[in-house]
Amino acid sequence: MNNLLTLPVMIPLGFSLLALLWPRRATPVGILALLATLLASAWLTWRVSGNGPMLLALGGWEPGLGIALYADALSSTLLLMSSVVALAAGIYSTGYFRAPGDRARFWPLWLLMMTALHALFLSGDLFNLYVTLELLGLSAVALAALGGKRKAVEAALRYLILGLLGSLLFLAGVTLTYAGYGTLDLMKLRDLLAPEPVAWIALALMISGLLLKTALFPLHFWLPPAHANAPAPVSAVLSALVVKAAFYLLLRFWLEIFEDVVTAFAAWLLGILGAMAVLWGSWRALRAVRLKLLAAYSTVAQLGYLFLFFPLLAALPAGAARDTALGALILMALTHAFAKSALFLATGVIQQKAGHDRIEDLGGAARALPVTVFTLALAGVALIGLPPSGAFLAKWQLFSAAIATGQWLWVPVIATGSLLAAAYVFRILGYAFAPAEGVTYRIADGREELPALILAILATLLLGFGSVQLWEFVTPGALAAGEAP
Amino acid sequence: MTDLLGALFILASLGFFAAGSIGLLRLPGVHARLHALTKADNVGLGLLVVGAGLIGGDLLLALKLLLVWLLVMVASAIAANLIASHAMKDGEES
Amino acid sequence: MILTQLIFGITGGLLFAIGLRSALVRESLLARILAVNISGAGVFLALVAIAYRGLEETPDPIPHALVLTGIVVAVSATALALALRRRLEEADDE
Amino acid sequence: MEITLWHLLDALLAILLLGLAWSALSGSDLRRGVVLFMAFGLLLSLVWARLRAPDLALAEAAIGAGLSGALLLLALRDSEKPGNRTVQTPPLLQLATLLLMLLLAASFALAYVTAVTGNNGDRLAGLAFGNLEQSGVSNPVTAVLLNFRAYDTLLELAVLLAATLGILALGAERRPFRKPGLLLGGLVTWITTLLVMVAGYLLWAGAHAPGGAFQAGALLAAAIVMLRLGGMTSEGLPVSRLLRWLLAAGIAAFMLTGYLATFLDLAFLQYPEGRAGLLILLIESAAMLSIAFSLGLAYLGGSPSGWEKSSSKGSPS
Repeated sequence: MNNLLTLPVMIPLGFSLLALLWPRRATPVGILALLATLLASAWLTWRVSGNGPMLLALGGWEPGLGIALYADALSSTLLLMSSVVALAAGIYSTGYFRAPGDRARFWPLWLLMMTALHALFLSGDLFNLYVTLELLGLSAVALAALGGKRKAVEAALRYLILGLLGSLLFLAGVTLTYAGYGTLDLMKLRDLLAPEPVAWIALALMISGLLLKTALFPLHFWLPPAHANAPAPVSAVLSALVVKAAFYLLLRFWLEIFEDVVTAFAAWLLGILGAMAVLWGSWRALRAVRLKLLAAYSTVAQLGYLFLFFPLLAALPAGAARDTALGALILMALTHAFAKSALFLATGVIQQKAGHDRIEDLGGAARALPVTVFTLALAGVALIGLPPSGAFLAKWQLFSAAIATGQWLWVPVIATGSLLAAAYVFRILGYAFAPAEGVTYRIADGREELPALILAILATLLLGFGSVQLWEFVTPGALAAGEAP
Repeated sequence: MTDLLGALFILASLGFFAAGSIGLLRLPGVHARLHALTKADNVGLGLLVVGAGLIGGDLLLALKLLLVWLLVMVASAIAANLIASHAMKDGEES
Repeated sequence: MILTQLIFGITGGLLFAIGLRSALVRESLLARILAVNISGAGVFLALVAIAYRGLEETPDPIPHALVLTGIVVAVSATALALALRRRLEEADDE
Repeated sequence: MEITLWHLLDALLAILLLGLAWSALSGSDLRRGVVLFMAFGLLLSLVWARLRAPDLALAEAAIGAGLSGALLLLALRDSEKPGNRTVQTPPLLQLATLLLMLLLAASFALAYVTAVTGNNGDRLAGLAFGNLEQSGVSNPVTAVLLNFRAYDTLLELAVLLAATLGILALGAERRPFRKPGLLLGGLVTWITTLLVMVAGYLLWAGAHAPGGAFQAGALLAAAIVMLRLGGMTSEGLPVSRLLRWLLAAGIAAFMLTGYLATFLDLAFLQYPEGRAGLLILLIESAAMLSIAFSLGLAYLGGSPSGWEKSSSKGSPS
């Protein structure tokens, strides 16, 4: 029995109830929950790497009538990623939210969001995915509105409405799929789907819903205000994990479930939108006045890179080259998750210590907050894609795949995007290292500065040097091609 | 036989509902509209309940329908009262 | 039989599209919340119409259960949206 | 295909639905829009009855039209600041969105018609009815919700909890209404009692007839709304600590039963043989309470007085 597969979902859910019931103990309960979730995810990843994909038919009903949980290399990798980021941001939050009331409000919602993320990564059922998307959306909105500042609430409300529309588009696709194929189980659907109008339109609806949630250009307009006005730990997770969750579904649908349905033309369309996202997002990030806004626009750009892989994957024949490109895509997504959460947390530290996050007034920050500025620099290395970060390897593969398939169009896009990224990162560092008068040394709080630093190190060093292991784990079984576990 | 009788009751109820709705749309003033709506609709509902009960031909069902009728009566009476007294106050102010 | 499914399925599609458009173009937040609800109702309608299998046969219970879940999710989202909107109208910190 | 009177009724209902939706969304008068939306919800409930989905008809009347309507009517009191309005959408863009809308509806309809006519119509129904006897209940919708797809319902309770916590985090409840007159006060008293009774009946009936935890929970929430309309502050709501337990009850019951199965060497959320009916009733009772108080809190629009007391020792939020 694979009942342990439920743990990454049920631990945060159960502990969120405990945090609700014992509001004064919310922080220890929350940290304990995140630690336990991390352990469960690590165990799951280890099991999957040893024994291959795992399946659990909930309630003992055959998948189709019942709901199946399913874990393979891709989902367990993302599970591990989200557990690490959530733990780091959670530890950071204990310094960020100091009033007991704030903590009591924060923790149950935070754990509910973890529940949603992990339920989404493990779900093997189309309608169940809709429910997890809604849980993710609602808990993320509630978290983004914490603090109750007018701007944050307004952004949260717009985020909520667009998120609901995205979910509805997804649900419309689910409806059509059920009408045409009579099942909701992903593995069953994979065998049933055929390239015909019902599948095309259903897929188009679901993909558009997910694109809205992933904030692909030109559907990105809601992201910068929502991410830039939320509390710092929440921004970190919104940028690092929440948009990635929708992207994960997109990837799984595109490459696995609807593999026979997608067309090269659609892949090109996604690639072109991705290219525009890279250029537009990087440009706006360069022009941003506030550090958090910069980070948010940089998310738009970084997500764009992920979409450049779609036309390449469509052109590459199945085999080693395609596997390598796929591995690069996952490496890119992971690196961005760690680097961007580090960037948001470091920004949060600066915002709290300095009282603002205006880039031009960062002077003296390097002297006052050396660890945090170092974190910014490390995260910047990963965002630009310099060695030894994981993004460097990923971009390198992106380049070579673009050249190998003759899709030269992407080469200047990647180059320009990287140059712009370098420009905005060095712009921050330039101001941060500028001398300023009256700067006093401040002993910053370890629980605030260290989580960000660790995330940045993960992004630049571990994912860079450990990429071979990741590659070997993820690519052969990433999309397990429907092997029954 | 009871079916036919039930159908007649339901047809009659339709007349009352129609009259009530037309009254709501055409009569001037809140009070007149309320008057038309509550009176006609309650009678209409009563006839409908009797008709449906006859067609259903089940005592338990008939009792349930009766309960529905009573509840709607109470609710509409109180709602009408509230609307009327509100309208009275507004009327005095303006 | 199938005609009933088609009538409500297509109606559902239209409601879905009408709601989606209003939710994107309307300025008023309350109107957008209404629009999201109507759009959702459209999808639910299409889903329930799939389940209908004629007057004699019991309908497929799966879509019914899905829509029941959907209705609760929709009211949760509506409640949160309205609370945010209220907070927005009250907050005056900028 | 023969066109019968039923199909004419269907067409009439469809046209009414579309007309109501269109007029609810097209006017600029929000009050009108909300009232028309409530009418839309009631009509939809009729459509559910027509499509032989009585569980949904009940839920829609209680939640979709009832509670959502009450929430929306209440929201009309919060005027929207006209200050941050952007410029009118240019006519060309309006036309473009209209065309997009038609395209969306047309492609949905195309796929829908193809899918429905190309399928034999059985889908999962045969499987569900085939396993109904083992599910512990005889109402197939309850069987799906609480047994076959119980995991969905568990997560759905989590969605409700997330929304409730989000609302609670936004600040204090709305100010209560002024004290009502004698007539309304009397109505409130005895209708609340009646609502509680009917909720209990629906909960019990859900095992074999239309009804269940959601409809019952919505009715209990309606009782809270009635008390609120009767001008009572946080009335009908227990103290903070108990309220927290009530909010957690549904999910907790689900999880405990879920892991109970693990100790019996069954799959998560699998009920031991012969005990399904009882366990489902237990879970539903807990879920009903959670749903009722979540929706009731949603109507208050914020945290009731005393909510924060147990989280911070008197420090202001």
